[in-house]
Amino acid sequence: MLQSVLLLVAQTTILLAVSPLLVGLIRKVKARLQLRRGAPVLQPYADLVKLFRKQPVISTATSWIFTATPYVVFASTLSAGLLVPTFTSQTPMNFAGNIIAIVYLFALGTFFLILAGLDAGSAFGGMGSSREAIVASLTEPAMMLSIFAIALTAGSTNLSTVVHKTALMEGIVTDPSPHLMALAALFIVALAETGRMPVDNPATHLELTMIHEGMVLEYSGRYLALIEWAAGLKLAVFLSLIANVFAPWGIATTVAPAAMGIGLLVYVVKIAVLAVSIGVIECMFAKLRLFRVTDLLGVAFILALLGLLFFYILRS
Amino acid sequence: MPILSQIGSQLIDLCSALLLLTCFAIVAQRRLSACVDLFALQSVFLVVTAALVAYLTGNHHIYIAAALTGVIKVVIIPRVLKKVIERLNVKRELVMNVNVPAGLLICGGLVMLAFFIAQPIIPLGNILTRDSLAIALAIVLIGLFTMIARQKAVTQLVGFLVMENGLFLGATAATHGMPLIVELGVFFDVLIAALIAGIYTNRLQDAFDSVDTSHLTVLKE
Amino acid sequence: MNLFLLLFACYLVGILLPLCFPANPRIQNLLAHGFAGLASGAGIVLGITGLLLPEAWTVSAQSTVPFLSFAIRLDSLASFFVLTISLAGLATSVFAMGYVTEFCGRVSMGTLGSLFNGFLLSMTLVVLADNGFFFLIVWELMSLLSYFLVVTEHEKADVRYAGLFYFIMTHVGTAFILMTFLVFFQGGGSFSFEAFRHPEHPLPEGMRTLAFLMALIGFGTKAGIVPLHVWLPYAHPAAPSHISALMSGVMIKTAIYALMRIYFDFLGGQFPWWWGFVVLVIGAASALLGVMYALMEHDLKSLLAYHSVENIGIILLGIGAGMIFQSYGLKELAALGLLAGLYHTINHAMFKALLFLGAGSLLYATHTRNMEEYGGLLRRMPWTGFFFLIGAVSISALPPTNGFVSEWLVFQSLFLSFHISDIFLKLMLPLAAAILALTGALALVCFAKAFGISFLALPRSTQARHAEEVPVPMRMGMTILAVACVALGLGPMVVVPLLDRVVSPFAGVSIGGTMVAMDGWALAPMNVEFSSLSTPALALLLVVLSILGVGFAVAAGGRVNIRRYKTWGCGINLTPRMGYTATGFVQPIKRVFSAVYQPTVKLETEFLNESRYFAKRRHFEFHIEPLFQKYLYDPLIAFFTTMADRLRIIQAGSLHLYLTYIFVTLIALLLLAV
Amino acid sequence: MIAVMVMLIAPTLAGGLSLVVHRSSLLHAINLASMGALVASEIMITRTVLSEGPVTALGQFVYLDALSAFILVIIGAVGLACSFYMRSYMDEQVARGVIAPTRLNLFFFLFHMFVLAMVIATVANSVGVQWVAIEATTLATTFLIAFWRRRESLEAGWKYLILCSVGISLALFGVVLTYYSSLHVLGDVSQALNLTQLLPVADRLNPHVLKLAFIFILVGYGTKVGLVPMHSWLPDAYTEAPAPVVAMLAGVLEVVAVYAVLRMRMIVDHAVPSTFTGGLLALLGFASFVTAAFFILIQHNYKRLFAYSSIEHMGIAMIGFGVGGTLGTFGGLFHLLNHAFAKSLAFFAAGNIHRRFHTVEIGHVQGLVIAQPWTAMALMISGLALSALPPFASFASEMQVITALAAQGVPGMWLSSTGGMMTVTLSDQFSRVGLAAVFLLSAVLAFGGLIYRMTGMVWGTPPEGVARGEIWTLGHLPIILLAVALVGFGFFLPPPIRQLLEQATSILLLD
Repeated sequence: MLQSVLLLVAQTTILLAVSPLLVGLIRKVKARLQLRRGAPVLQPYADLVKLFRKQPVISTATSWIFTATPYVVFASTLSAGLLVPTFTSQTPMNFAGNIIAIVYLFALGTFFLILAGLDAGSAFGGMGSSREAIVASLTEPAMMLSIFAIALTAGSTNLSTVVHKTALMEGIVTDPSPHLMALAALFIVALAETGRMPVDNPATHLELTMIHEGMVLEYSGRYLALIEWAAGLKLAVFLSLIANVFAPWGIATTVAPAAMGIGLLVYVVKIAVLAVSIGVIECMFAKLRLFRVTDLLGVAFILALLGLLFFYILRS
Repeated sequence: MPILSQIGSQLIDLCSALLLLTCFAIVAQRRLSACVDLFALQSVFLVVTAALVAYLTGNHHIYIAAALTGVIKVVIIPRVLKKVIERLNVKRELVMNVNVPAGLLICGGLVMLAFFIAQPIIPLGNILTRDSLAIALAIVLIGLFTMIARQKAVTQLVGFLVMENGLFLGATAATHGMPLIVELGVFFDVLIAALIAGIYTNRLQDAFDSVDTSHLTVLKE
Repeated sequence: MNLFLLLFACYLVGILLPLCFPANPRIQNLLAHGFAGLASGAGIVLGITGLLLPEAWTVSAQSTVPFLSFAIRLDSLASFFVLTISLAGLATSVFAMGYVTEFCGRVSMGTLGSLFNGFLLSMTLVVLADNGFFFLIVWELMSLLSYFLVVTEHEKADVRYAGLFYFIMTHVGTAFILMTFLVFFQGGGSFSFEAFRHPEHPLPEGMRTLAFLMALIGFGTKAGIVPLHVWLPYAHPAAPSHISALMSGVMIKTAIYALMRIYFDFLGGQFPWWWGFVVLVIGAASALLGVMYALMEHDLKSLLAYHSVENIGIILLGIGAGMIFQSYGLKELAALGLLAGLYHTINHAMFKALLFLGAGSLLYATHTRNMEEYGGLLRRMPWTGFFFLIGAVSISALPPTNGFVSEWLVFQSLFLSFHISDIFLKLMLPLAAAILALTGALALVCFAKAFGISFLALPRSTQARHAEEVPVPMRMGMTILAVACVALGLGPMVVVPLLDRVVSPFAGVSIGGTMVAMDGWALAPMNVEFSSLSTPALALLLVVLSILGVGFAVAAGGRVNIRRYKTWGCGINLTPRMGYTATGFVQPIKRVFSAVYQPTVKLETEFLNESRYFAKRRHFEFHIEPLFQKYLYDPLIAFFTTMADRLRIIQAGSLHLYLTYIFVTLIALLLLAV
Repeated sequence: MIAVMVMLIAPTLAGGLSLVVHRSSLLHAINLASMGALVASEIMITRTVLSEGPVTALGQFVYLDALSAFILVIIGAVGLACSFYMRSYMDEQVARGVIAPTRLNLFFFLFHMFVLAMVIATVANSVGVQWVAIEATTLATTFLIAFWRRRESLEAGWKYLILCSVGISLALFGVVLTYYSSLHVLGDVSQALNLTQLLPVADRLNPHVLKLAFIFILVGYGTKVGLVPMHSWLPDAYTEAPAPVVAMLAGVLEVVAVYAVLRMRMIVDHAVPSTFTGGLLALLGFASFVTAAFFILIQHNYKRLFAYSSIEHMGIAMIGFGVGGTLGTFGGLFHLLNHAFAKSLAFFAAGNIHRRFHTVEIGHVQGLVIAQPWTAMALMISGLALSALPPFASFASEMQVITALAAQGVPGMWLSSTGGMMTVTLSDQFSRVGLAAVFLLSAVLAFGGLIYRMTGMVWGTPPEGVARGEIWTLGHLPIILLAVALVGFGFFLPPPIRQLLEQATSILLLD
């Protein structure tokens, strides 16, 4: 009992700590690739602290939904994070929900964000919400199928179980092709869900292009801080999901301190690498038009489906 | 008395044949009053037939039937119809749904049909009246056909009465007369029907100023 | 027994008594809905006891009319549905006490009240009936009474149209149901369900298939499966809102009950795999198309009605999966699928009723159903808003509410398809899962729209500006359902064993024990290995972590008080016209799925005389093509009417023609006979 | 047998009186009295028949069994309802000057003659007398149909007279043939048309003749019943006649004609396998049902609508008799009863509507529920009952018919031709279900048409210049009673009626 509580606390802290770092890292990479010096990697932490201290300004048009949303988003994203194994496969909250639960926890956050975007009654918020709506709804099928492809290989939909088994090389098919396709699909989904290029540009406030930023345009102070942090968390969760599901090597499969240490180290490295790759991608691609995003997500869906097909064909 | 019955059946067949012939005549006839006359003539033949049957079989109540026929169909109804015709001053029927030659052909066909239909049951009849059932059927069919072929109310009425004659022929000749009460009822009904129809034709004349029943097409889908 | 009598008596009194006080609407209102409340209370108890009974409780009385016997059978399936009906019934009757006052003067309270009671009673009897003849009677009574309730406001032409459309469609459905029963009659020569269950001489395969299809069409019409759903979005909104709640929440479920009864009880769960597949496909189609059409609706109640189509689809996904597993002899999985379907059945009954009551409250407060005329209502009607939000969260299947649990279970049963040997189905079921995912996401969007546009931002009309919170009874009614939603969401470990009692007789295996894992904390469909879910834990997590968020805010020690200022509108003062409308909100979706909608947009611009570059006014309208009406129903109707028109010539009015008919008939028959 | 005497004398007496009396209230009183006497005597007869079985009276002239008793019950019930309804109806017509007060005498005289003829047709022992009586009904009603003396009513009356007379005379030929066949078997010629004489020896009669006889009878009386394709007079007549008369025509006269056909069938079935008659009945039944369903779909005149629905329901009943068996026959008889009630209800409602709206166009009638609540209820109930919806009794009877159809199919009818025997079997499992499907399709079509028009009339707001609200008259009493009966019989058949139906069924099944 105590052990799982400790693990829980540990995981929470790690996620909270790591997420701003990832954001900073990506920004740095992009700056470098664009031959700028860019802000220091730790800048996001500073931003958060600052935002927390600032006095929030709330629109007179809004209702309690607007002020409640940041907490809901923060909580839902973080609890999604607690269902994903990070540095150990012994995730204490494993029983609380499988990967479908994670998807729907994210959906909970999205739902309230959309409401908040509408609440202020400005055109920007509405625009952001409506765009977020279409993107979110189109990512889900691809997400489900890719997840299912993974679940099949490990015979489970509980992430920790999947990761654990994969790490111990239990019941894994030898051929990687289904895995790879699912990985590709899930990666695209991750980009879309976390509002990254080529789906959304987190760095812009140009009303024609912004999606996520549009929704949260009216936020300030601690509310904005929470939302920013939640965004970071979401990124972290997705990265850890990808990292641990497809490359679970080195993750701590026991609760031995040593294993833990190694697991932590490996974990940080893994997600850092992924973050860098995202940074690179963001520089390589231009943002797609909203109605081109559907094509991208369609590709993701087809990839996942192919993964499934391959799995069965190779099995039988 | 074989010879007698021989002659009797011959006579009855003859009368029946004459009845049939008058039918053809009615179909061929365009003048209304002539149609009525022909009908009266037919009724006369009918009376003779009935009387013959009554005499030969000795069912005396057929005499009554014959007498009634004489009174009603030879005297009363033709009078009524004549009156109607005079009042309506329509002399002859110009347009027919089926022209005369075709009509005659069809009637011929109907007679054959009647014989064909009645043929399996004729043997049941007694020697006296072999074919009269078939003839009766033929007359009924021809009467119905007349009603279809003609347009004037009066001629339709005549057609109807011809049907009745056919029925009566069947009833008397083939079955030696129905129970008396039935006979009486039938006569009563025929009389009433004819009278009512007469009244109707007058009303139609008033309402539509014509007795051409092909004008009665207000009520339809 | 006594419970049933009590229920029956209460409803009966509720039907008759209000008619005795024609003068006094208030008394009528109280009597009718009071007794309805009592009766449904009894119904709840009856349902629960029925679920716990070891075996079915039956009672029957023979009528002097041949075939007809008033046979009642309370087995676990029936009790489950009685429970569902009565729960919704209780809430709606409480709600109605306040709501019907809106109709005071326009409609006779007595009639409305007794029809309401009769409707509830007939629904209860439908699930209890144990004789085909009796079933048909109460089934048609249900349709008839609901029809009369739909046309309550018959002065409006569209209401009349909706009612007529509904009535005819449901009667067509009944015809198919009758066919089904006639097929079963072949087996036993009797209409008693017992004879249907154990026919003297079993039906041949062809007959069984016929029964399957007929039942699917017949009950599908009532359930509103695609493409038989067309009446539903007309009829449900047209009725008074508490009736819509019952129709959408409960009445369409009686069809689900009947399907379960026929496929698993009468046909003994013995069928080829393609039956289940057909059900699955229909379910998927209904779910997706239902939500898609819902997205384009801006009439709140029609939107909800379309969502009923969607949710019926989800239920059928569960049941269809169950049927497929059944035909492959995978008992546990079959049980899981059915269980998921049933769980979603009661959940949908709860949140859909809640949402309709919410819509009713909005109607009550603003006298309009058009979402574009709402806005900013959350601050004027906080309670209604809160309840509606709960309903919206539940129907969008967001954790930790009840909608999430049942949809999660459906997902599980679809994902477990890899146990099936046939590769085609191995692929099809996950595809269905993907469609379900898309459906869920779109439903989320739709309710984000429904809630956001109606309750948030600025009021877009004077009615919305002056709306007021609804009276207490209405709020109480919604409270009941809201509580039910949350409870069903947090307590699946209690609900699942009860549902297991319903499905185990059909699936032939009990999975209630294995499904509750982690000593009652978590739900584990097959084994904890494969998947597990614990909504209480998730709820706890959410609460704790949001407190954590607050903690951070406090710990950072910024200034606590908030500065209120108007929204940034690029320097112009914010007006309602700047906010997003429902139409605008779904525009991207409309464009992405234009293949389905085939939208036609009309934009007229009236320019200023001075310059061609400034518009004086713009008129924008768009509507989407109702595919099924256009390509399925209209041709059918046209066919029959033209045929009828052709037949007119028979009755041309000519006496000679008529005589010819007789003549020809006579001769034809004579020739036949000789 | 006093009751029989009463039954025959009451209408005669009333008819005679109504020619001499001149106060309308007195006329109505006589009418009610005679109808009351009729009903009372019928109840007595029913009881004796139920207890003692078939009885003959007045020296072989009257023959009463459960079947005829059942028909009498229908005549009595509908007749009584009509005479209640007439009170307000006819008086209003007189008050509005549609008809001269003096013509009331004629009206009532004809009405009583009509009733008398139907009673005789029902109780007559001799097939011949029955024929005479049925012809008499035609003669009595033809003026009632043309009573308003408009052009249309004249046309309708003429068509009715001609078509029915032709049909009837064909029936007479059938009777003649029967007699012809019986001659050789029966000695006593004067009794040779009596059922009491024919039935015992019927199995020795010549089948050929009987077949021909039955066809003539079917076509003949079928015209009276209004079976397609001999139905053509029916819509016109029903549209033009006064409401109470139509109620009688639709409710009772059709039933009596059906009864005549059934009587004949009983004789024929002894000699010929019942599949022959059954096949013919089912054939005409289906023809009527389907055709009527389509015509109902396109009606815009509510009286014609009901007329076609009459054809439809006679078709259903015929299918029931044609399919035969306990189930089908019982259902058919029961359906006759329900239809009589529902249809008279419908025409009462139609009469009220016409008095208020002065139009038969469905399109011009709206908001009935506001203008005439009671009539609206009557219309709705009759409409629902006519489309055989639960909880109305017609649902039960139609269920029995269709169940019989699905369970037995139409027994393979022998189509004997000179080319030898050829059979069409419509009794294997799938074609049975197929037939049931056809049945249901037509039923749904009819329902659609009926309900579409009904609801169009009942709901909405009445047009300008139409008075709102309805005052209670004596005419509402039968409406209520019939409605109650329709609903009640759907759940619970009073034991006497059930026994009557069962015995009648067994009589028709010749066991």
